[in-house]
Amino acid sequence: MNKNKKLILICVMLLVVSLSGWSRPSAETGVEEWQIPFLNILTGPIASIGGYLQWGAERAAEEINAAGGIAGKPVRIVSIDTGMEPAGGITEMSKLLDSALVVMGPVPEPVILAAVPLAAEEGLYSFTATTSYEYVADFYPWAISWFPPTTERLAPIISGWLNHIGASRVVQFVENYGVWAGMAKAHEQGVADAGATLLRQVDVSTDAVTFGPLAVNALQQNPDAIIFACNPQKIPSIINELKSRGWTRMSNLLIFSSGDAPELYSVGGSNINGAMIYNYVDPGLSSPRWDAFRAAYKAAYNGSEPPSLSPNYYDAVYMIKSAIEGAGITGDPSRLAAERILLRDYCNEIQNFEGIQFTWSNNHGYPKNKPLYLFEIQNGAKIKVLEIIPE
Amino acid sequence: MLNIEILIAQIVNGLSLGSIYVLLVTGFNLLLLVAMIIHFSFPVIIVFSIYMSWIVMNLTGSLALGILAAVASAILVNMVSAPIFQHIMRKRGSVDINATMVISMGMGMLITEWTSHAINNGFPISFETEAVDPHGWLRATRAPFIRAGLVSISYSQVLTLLTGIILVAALFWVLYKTKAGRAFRAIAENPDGARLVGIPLLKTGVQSYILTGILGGLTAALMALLLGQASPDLGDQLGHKVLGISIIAGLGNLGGGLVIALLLGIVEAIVQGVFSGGSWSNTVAFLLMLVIVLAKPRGVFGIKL
Amino acid sequence: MEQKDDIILQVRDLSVSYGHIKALREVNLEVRKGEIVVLVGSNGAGKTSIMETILGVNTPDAGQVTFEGRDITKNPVDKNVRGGMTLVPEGRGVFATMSVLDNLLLGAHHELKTAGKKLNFVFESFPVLGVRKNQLAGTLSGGERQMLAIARALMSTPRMIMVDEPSIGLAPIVVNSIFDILVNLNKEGYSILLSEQNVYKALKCAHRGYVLETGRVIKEGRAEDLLNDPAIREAYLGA
Amino acid sequence: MSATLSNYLTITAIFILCTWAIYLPYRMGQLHFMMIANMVISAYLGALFSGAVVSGSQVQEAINLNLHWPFILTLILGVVVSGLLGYLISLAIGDAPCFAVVIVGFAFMYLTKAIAENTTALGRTFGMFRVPRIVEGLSNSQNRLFLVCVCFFFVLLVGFWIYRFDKSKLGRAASSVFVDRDLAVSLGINVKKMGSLLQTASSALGGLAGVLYLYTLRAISPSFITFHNVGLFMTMLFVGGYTTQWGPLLAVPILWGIPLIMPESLQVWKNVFYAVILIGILMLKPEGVITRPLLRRLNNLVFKRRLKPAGSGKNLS
Repeated sequence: MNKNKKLILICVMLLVVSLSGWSRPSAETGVEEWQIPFLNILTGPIASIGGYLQWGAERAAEEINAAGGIAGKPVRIVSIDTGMEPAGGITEMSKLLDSALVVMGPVPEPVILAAVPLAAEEGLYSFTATTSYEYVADFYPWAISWFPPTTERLAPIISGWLNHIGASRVVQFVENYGVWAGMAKAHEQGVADAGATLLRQVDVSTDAVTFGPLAVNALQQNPDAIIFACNPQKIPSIINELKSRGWTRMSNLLIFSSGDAPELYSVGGSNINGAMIYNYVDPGLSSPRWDAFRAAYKAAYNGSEPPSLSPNYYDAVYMIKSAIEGAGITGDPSRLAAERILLRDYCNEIQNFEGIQFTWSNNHGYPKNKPLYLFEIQNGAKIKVLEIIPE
Repeated sequence: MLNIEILIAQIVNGLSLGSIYVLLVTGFNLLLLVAMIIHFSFPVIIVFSIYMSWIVMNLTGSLALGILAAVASAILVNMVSAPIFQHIMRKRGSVDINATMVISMGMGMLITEWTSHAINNGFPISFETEAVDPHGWLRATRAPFIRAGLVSISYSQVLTLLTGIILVAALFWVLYKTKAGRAFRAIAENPDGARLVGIPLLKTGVQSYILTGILGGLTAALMALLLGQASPDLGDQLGHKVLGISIIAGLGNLGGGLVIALLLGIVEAIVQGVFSGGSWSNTVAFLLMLVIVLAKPRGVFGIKL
Repeated sequence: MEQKDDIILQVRDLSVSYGHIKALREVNLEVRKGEIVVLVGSNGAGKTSIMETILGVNTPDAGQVTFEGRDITKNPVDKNVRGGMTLVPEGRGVFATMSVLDNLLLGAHHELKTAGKKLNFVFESFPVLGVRKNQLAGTLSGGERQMLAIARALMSTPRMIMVDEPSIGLAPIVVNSIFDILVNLNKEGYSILLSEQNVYKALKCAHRGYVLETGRVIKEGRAEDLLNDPAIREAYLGA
Repeated sequence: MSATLSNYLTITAIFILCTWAIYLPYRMGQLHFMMIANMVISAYLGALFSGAVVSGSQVQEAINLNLHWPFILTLILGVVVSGLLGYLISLAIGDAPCFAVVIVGFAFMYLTKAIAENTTALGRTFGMFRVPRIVEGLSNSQNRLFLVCVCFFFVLLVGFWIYRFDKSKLGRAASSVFVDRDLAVSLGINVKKMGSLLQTASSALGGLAGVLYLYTLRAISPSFITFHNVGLFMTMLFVGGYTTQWGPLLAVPILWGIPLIMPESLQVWKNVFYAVILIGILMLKPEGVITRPLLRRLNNLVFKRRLKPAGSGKNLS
C-alpha cells in the first residue's frame, strides 16, 4: 500500500513536471546572445552522424565567438535531439515556433518530412543542410538546400565516370530509403546519357546483414560497371562479396555521395581501394580554413578524415552570421516575424558566400555553382579523378 | 531464369545467412527454455558481445582473448540482467511473460546507446583492420576457399554453419538428457516448485547463465567472423527475423528452429537474387511466414515450452 | 513417554511472518519415527506455512527446527532435501511441460547415481507411472499427478515426508487410494507429516494430530482423542 | 494554448488510442500489431482522399486523384477500411495463439511499407504532405486546438466504450481467456468470436489513430509509422499496466513527455533515461503501475472518504 502510494505520488509529480516543462521559454533569441537551435539526431543507432554534424556547428560557433561574435554578440548552438521520431520532431519544432529566429536541421528525413512543413507554414526558416534538394524544394522559400537538384549534377558525373572507364553494362545497388531512390534515378539518367545500359537495379533491403545473394544477383547480369546507392556500411561488404566471386576492376565500382561517410572507411579499410566515389566535398583541397578544420577533426576523431557532411552545419552557422550582419537583423523579439523573412530572403539568394570549401551563390534557396568531384579511394584517402565545376 | 550455378550459389549464400539465424534463434530459444524470457533484443545483446570482443582485440590483437571477451561479456550480461528478469517473473501466476519482452527492449536501447556513442565514435567497427587482426587470420578465414563461377564458399561460412548445427545438438543433449538441463527446465516452468523439490536455485541459475553465456559468446564470435563488421543497429536489424523464426518453428523448439532458420536463409537468398528494384524481399519473407502461421498457428514443429 | 531419540522432527516456538502478517505464532510440534502426524485447520490456519518453514522456504522470526537431532532452522531447502525430508506440495506441483520420468528424476536431483534403483521401486509401487513415464505430466489425471508428486518425493530417499493437502480437488474414490498409499508408506517406515482439510479421513489414518487456528496450535493429542473431541467434531466434522 | 502544448496533448491522445488498440486484443492474450499496419493504411488513405500532395519532384508521374474529402469522411473511411481489414484477417486468426498473431502484424507492416515505398501515387519514400486543416479557413493555432478537442473526444468516447466492455460479460469472458484458454472454452466461451471482435475493434482503432496522426503531422511517409512504434506502444502498455484500460492513460503522457522536457545537456541521454525508467518501473511493479488490486484499493479509498461524513464508511469497506 505504502509502496503504491509512493509510486503514484512519483508518477503524479513526473506528470506535473512534464506538463509544466513548457511554461519556461526555450531557446529565446535575445540580443544578448544569439541562440541557434539545432534539431539534430543525438540518440539511437545513427547518433554518430548527429555527433559530427554537431561538432561542425560547435566549431563554427567557437571560431565566431573567438573573433568577436555575430554583430558583436556571442552565438550559442542549442542542441536538441529529435531522434528518428516524426512526432517528437514536430513537438520539438513547435517549441521554437514563437521564439527562434531560425532553426538548423532537422537532420533525419522522417523528421524533416514532418517538421519542415510545419515550420514553413508558421514562417520559420529551416537550414536543412544535409538532405537532398528534392526533400525541401516543396517548402521553398522556408527551407534552404545545400545541394542543387539531384539530376542536375549526378547525371553528368555518372556519364563522366562511365566514359572515363569505358564501360557500358551497368548494374546498380539501390536501397529504397529516403533520398537514395531519387539519387539512383538520377544515376539512371546518367547511364542513359553515356549511352550505356542499366541491366538491373538490385534491391538492398534495409535490414540485410549478408550480401552474397545480392552479389550473385548483380553478377549474373554480367555487368562491367556497378553503382552503389545504399547504406555506406553495407557497401564494403557487398564489394567483398563481389571480389570473392572474381570481380577485379575496382575503378568500375562507383559509390554515391551518401556513401562517402565514415562507416564506409571504418568498415571498408583497404578492401575498397581503387573504388570510385563522387561527392561535393574535396578533402584534398588546401585552404587555411579547411586545413584547420581538417586538422581539428582529425584530432577529435582519432585521425580519421572529416566526413563529407561534417562541414555543412559549420557553413550553416557562418551563413546565419553573414545573414544577420548583412541584413541588419537585431534579434529584437518584437520584430521577429519581419527579421525571419529578412534572414530567409538573404540566405535564399546569398551571393558569393565564402563556404569552407568553395564560394557559392544561391538562387531560389540552393547553390547554383556547387562543384562535384569524382575520386578514387586509396586507404581511406580520396584522390581526385574528375570534377564538374558549373559556370 | 535461375540456372543451376546460380541456384547453388544462392543456396550456399542462404545457408550462410541461415547459420546466423540458427545461432541467434537457438540462443533466443535457450533463454525461453531455461529462464522463460522472451528476449526480443537478444540480437542486440549479442552485438554487445561483438563490441566487447572488438575492444579487446583492438587493444591486444589477440584472437583468443577476443573470443574469451565475447564469452565473458555474454556471461556478464546474463549475470546482470538475470536478476532483473527473475524479479519480474517471480510472480509467475500474475505477471505476463511479455513483460520480459519489454524489459528486453529497454536493455537493447541501453546497449544501442552505448555502442552508438561510446565506441569508435559510434561508427561501425571492422574486424579486418591491422590492429584487430594483426596476423590476418580473420581475413584468411573470410576468403573463399572454393570458388566456381558465382559459387563462393569461405572457411568462415563452413565454420559458422557447422558450429551452429553442433551447438544445437549439444544444447539439445544438455537440456533433455542431463541432470542440469532437467533442472533448468524445471526452474523455467516453476521456480518455486523447483525449489520445493530441492533444486539449488542459485547454483543451477549460475550454471544456466554460464551455458547461455557460452552460447551467446560463441554466437558473437562467429557473427564477427562471418560478417567482419558490426554496427549499433545490427541487432535491431535481426530482431524481427529471429522472433519470427522462433514462432514459425514453434517457440522453444531447438531442432525446429535450426530447420526453419536454414530454410528461411535459403528462401531469402533466392528471393533477393530474383528481385530487381523495389524493397520487396523482406515482405516476401514475412508473407511466407504469414502463410505458414495461418496453417500452423503453433509453429511447424510445435511449441516446446 | 517415548524415548527422546524417537523424535525425528521437533519444532519449538516457531514464529513466522510475511511482511506485517503473522503467519505462525510460537508453534510447537514433533513427529516421531514411524508416525503419521496430521495438521488440522481451516484455510489460512498456517498448515502450509509450518511445512514450508520446516523445509526452509521461509526464514522464521524466532524458534527452532530440529531434524534427527540436528538444528536445521537456517538450512536452505536443497540442503534439507538432501538431509532426508521432502515435501509434496499443495496442488501437486508437478512440472506439467516435462515428462513423468523427468519429474521423477528431478526428485532425485541430488543423488542421481542411485536413481535407477529408486525408479524401479517407484514403478513397482505405482505401476501406472511406469506405463506413462514418457508422457508429459500435464496430461495425467488429478489422482495420477498426486501419485507422481508422492513418487517424486520418494525419489529423494526421505525419512520424513510432508504432504500438503493431498486430497484437494480429487474424487472421493481417488482420495481413498491416496490415503491408502500414505498409510502403506508409513508402514514401510516413512514418517509422515500431513496437512489436511478432510479432517475425518486424516485423523482416521493418523497417529497424532495438531489443531491449528490463525497460526497457533490450539489443541494436540492422539488422533482418536481428537476425533472424539466434541469441539473438534463441531468445528471440523460438522457433527 | 501554445503550439507545443497542443501538439503534446494531441499526440498523447493519439498514442493513448494506439496503446488501447494493442490493449484490446491483449485482453485475451493476443499481441496484435496489425493496428500499426492499419494506422499506415488509413493515414495513406486519408492523405489520398483529403487532397494531400506528393513531392514536386514526383508530381509528373503521380496520379492526382484531386479529391478533397472533408475530415469526417476521411476519418470514417479510415476506420471502416481498417476495421473491415481487421475483421477479414480475424476470420483466420481470431483464435490463434499470441505469437502467431505477432507474425500476422509483422507481415502486414512489411507489406504496407513496401507498397508505400514503391507506389508513386503515394510519394514513394518521400510520402505525402500538405494535408489540409480539419476545417477550411482555420488558422494553424485554431486547427491545433480543434485537433486537441477532437482527439480527446475520441479518447473519451473510446475510453467509455472500453470501460463498458471491460465491465460487461464479454470483458469478463476475455479475461478468462487470458488466464486459461482451455478453461474458457470449456465454459462455453467462443474464443474465435471473441478474438474476432477484439481484433476488429483494435484494427478500427488503429485506423482512427492513423487518420488523427495524419491530420496532426499533416504529412505521411513510410518512415513515420514503423516498428519503432511497436516498441513504443508495447512499453507504454506494459509500464502503465496491461490488465486495465487505465494504464495507458498514466504511462503515455509520462513516457512520451519525459524525453520532451529533457534539458539541453541531457539530450544525448534521452534514450538511456527512457530505458532506465522502463526497467525501473517494471522492477517495482512487474504488472505495470496500474493493476486491478490497486484500482480496487483506490476505489475503496475514494468511497470511504466520500461516505465518511455520512457515517456509513465502515459498512461499505
